[in-house]
Amino acid sequence: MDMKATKKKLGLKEKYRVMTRDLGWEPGYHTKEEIFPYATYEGIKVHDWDKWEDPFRLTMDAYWKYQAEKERKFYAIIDAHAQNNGHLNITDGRYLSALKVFLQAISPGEYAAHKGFSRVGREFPGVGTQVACQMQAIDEIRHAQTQIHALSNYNKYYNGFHAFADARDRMWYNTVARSFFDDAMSAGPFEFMIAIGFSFEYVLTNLLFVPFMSGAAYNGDMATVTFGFSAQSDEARHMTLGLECIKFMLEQDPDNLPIVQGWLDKWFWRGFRVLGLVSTMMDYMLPKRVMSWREAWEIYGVENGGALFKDLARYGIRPPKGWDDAEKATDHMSHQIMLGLYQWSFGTSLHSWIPSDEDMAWLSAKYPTTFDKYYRPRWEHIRKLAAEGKQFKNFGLAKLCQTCQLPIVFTEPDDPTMACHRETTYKGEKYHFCSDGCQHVFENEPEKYIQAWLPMPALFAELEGDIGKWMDWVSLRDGQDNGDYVGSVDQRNFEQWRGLATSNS
Amino acid sequence: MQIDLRTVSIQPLRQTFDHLARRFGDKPASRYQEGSYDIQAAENLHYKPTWDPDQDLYDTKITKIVMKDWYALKDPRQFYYSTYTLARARQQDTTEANFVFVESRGLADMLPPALRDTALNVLVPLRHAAWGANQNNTLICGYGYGAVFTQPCIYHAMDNLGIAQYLSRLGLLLGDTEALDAAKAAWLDDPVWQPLRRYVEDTLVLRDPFEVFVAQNVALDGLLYPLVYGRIVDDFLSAQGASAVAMLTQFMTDWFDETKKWVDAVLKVAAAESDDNRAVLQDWIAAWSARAASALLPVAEIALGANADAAVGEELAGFRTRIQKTGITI
Amino acid sequence: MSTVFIALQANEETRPIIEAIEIDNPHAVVNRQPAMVKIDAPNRLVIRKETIEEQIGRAFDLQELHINLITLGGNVDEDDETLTLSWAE
Amino acid sequence: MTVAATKEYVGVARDRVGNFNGKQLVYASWDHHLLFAAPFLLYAAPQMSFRELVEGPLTALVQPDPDGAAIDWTQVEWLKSNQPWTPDFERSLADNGIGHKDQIRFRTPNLTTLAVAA
Repeated sequence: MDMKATKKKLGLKEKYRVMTRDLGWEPGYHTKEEIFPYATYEGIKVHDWDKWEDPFRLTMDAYWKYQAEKERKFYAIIDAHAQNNGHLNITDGRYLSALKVFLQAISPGEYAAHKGFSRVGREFPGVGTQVACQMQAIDEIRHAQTQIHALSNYNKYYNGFHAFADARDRMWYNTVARSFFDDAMSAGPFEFMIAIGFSFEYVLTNLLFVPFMSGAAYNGDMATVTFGFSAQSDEARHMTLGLECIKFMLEQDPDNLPIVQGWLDKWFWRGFRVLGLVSTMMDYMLPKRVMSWREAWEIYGVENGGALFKDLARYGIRPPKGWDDAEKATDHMSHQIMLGLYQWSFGTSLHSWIPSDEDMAWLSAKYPTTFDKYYRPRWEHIRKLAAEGKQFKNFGLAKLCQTCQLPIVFTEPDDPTMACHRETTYKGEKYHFCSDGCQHVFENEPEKYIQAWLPMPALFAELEGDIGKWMDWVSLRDGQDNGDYVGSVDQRNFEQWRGLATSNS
Repeated sequence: MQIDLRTVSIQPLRQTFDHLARRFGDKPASRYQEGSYDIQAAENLHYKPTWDPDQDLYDTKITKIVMKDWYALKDPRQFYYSTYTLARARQQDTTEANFVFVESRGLADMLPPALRDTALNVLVPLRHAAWGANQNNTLICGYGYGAVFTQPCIYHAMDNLGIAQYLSRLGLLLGDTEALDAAKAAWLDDPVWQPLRRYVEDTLVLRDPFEVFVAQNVALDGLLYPLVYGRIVDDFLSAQGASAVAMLTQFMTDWFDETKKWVDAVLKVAAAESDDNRAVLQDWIAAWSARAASALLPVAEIALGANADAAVGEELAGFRTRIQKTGITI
Repeated sequence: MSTVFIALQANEETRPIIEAIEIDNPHAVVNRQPAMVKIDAPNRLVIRKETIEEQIGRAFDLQELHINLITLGGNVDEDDETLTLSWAE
Repeated sequence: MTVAATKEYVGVARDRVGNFNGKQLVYASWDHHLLFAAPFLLYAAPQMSFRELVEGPLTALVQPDPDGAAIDWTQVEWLKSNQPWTPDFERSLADNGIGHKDQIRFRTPNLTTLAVAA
């Protein structure tokens, strides 16, 4: 028989099928339940794993080739950035605060996603799903590492970066992102996919990476632009995986719809709250701004998210429950969070500041219905206090939300003058929430959320409220890492070094 | 405004991150160190897993191996994502060139049919075993503790997938899709393959990540790779004129030489940690390698016939010598 | 009507790819932002290998798009010749 | 609702009163005074009198607000767990029924300096 004459030319889809999907087999010596023990307890019914559609059909040869090319480009820029004092190219030292949030809160999330996708890359019984998740697992460790490598050079010259590993586990604002990822990882494989693969990747990461990275470009930070866009190129695959996964669940069995809808409601709201930090980075921490949080929300939230939910309507999916509240919060959240960061800045490993007249004019133009009315009077009063030598520090610390763990800085959806007070009692204990969304999440699974490690109560339980001891414990160096940018070591160094670079003296 | 930043000489405030300075002193850290040490959450884990409420989200107690510091299990290759990916991309270039060479010169068609069949019969079913290895390494990465120990496992898992795909390409090149179908049928039903399939399925129900590491990366791979790719492909098939096959499996040979250094380093450090660890490792390796040897015997017989028994025996002796160097005697 | 989009890094490698996308999708709108080009289109956007090859004068594997891709929106369908983004109408 | 899990799933609440060294947490919030970004977190002994809480930490904390010095504590309207409520200043937190992690709110309808710009 002449093999050559009969050899078939396989198309991309068929080639991928034989090279990947066909590797698995029906086990004979153990049951599927023994090999995949976590696949059913969430109640998701899957009848045919072969119906899984692989959106991008990358085999390992192509993966290595294209990813290596991305890596070569990335590290060439990072090396040049370090060798040429690229950190002095940024528009202003204030910008560094955004990077500090990134390294402390977001990079550890990338690592958690890496672990989570490794787990689900083993727990799903279908080969197509497993491989897609494994590729995401290896991509996510890439993101954690490229971010650490890109920001490593900043750490050598500026404060606030040095203790990111300690801050990840102990710093109050970082528990927001930490608890989000812990929540997803403690869930079953299907919920994890909705949490990270769908809600976070598809609905929300564009808001994190795309406008913020354009902002980094505006602010002369090529290191961050490079890791951001380089990471986001993997996200395109990840988002598609998330969307594929949700369609797969919905197509497999009608009983899956209410479970999936419940997860969408939950994870949309959880993700929206985590992104509150990003809204502040965009509106306040970029010295030169590319677009406001509100504008980014219009494009990536309303337009893109809207299109997505319209598309999913054919399966019976409706937009997530918190959608309208999110829309209402969009004009307020960045201001509310920045006001908090400023008054608690003695306890942050990043600097904050009072917006300048120019900043306030921009904020007022971007938020015409809210900034001047609600937030300008507060900032102007804070500025007056500072001018009198009485920098506003709120030593009252803060009530935290049991679910999202943010300080409860948010107001009623329909009354921006009224703080949102929500509480419930479960098994004799009081719990507080920042919103209806977070209260619903708690009430659906109270046994889970009562376990939350809340950093502000812990300060009292473990250290009797001793702020000095607490600073040592989170590796925060008082007078260096924290406080107002104006008068900080970072400001002094940045301006002095930049002076050296631009003059001959 | 263009600033000539190269002309500025400024003193850094510090050389590295606090957690690396605590481990290695305040000196510039390598990218491997920055990207690996202490990057897994360690404290104040928020919720118990719903998939097993008796575990913590990151839990050192799910394995019998006990380490004071899991970050002691250093990868001697110091692979982080970038160095790993660049290394594999280079190997992929070579492999691609080898496949093109074999294909463009029609070397596959020049193989004596008996040898070609032997190559197909031995190698192509192994793509399913490689898939099992992928599953196992993904599990170790997912549930093992500490990035220094676990990140090489996701790289290893992707390598296992790559190997399964190279074996698939080899099957397509030498025997078209029918070869893949025949190999899958053999893997599922041919008595020759059942001991190995059973071995793989037995490892898929293990949940102690370190035992999975031993059963897969130490015991099975430690015998399979030298036996199949060394003895059968590079020696036996090549000697009879089928060196084209060896070109198509060069990746596997090189890969095993590289990765076993990592596997040995992990064993050595874990065994040196305590007598208890050494005893556990010893039991695991003894049990799993004995099973692996008997599972591989019928596979070796496909190519080596009556000589298979001696071949497997020699590989097992070689394996024992290798393991001995890590401080573990079997 | 919903918008699908693809965003690519703004560099020399993507310039001809973007031109090819414009040729194949006259209804698309090209937005140039810092370091990024975002292409929006109502409901559907098709990227063709052949058109890109005509622009760059060499063979092009559609998977090469991954190197400079930033993000996209829409359901993805990829085969050897085309990559299509679409929303259900 | 119960948590979907592979086996019985029971959480341990991290912030039980027993973990607070004999003291407790109390939250306090001044309605419509959002210069203070979130309700205050106070740490107090249950035996502390309500007056001590108000005249001590609470009075100190509200000073940065331009209305802070003008509060007449005898005139404010109080809420506990979002319900109207009247404290007894001389009695302890415990005797006032202020348990661990309870929140009190206070209203000063005449003080509106920073409330909303015209």
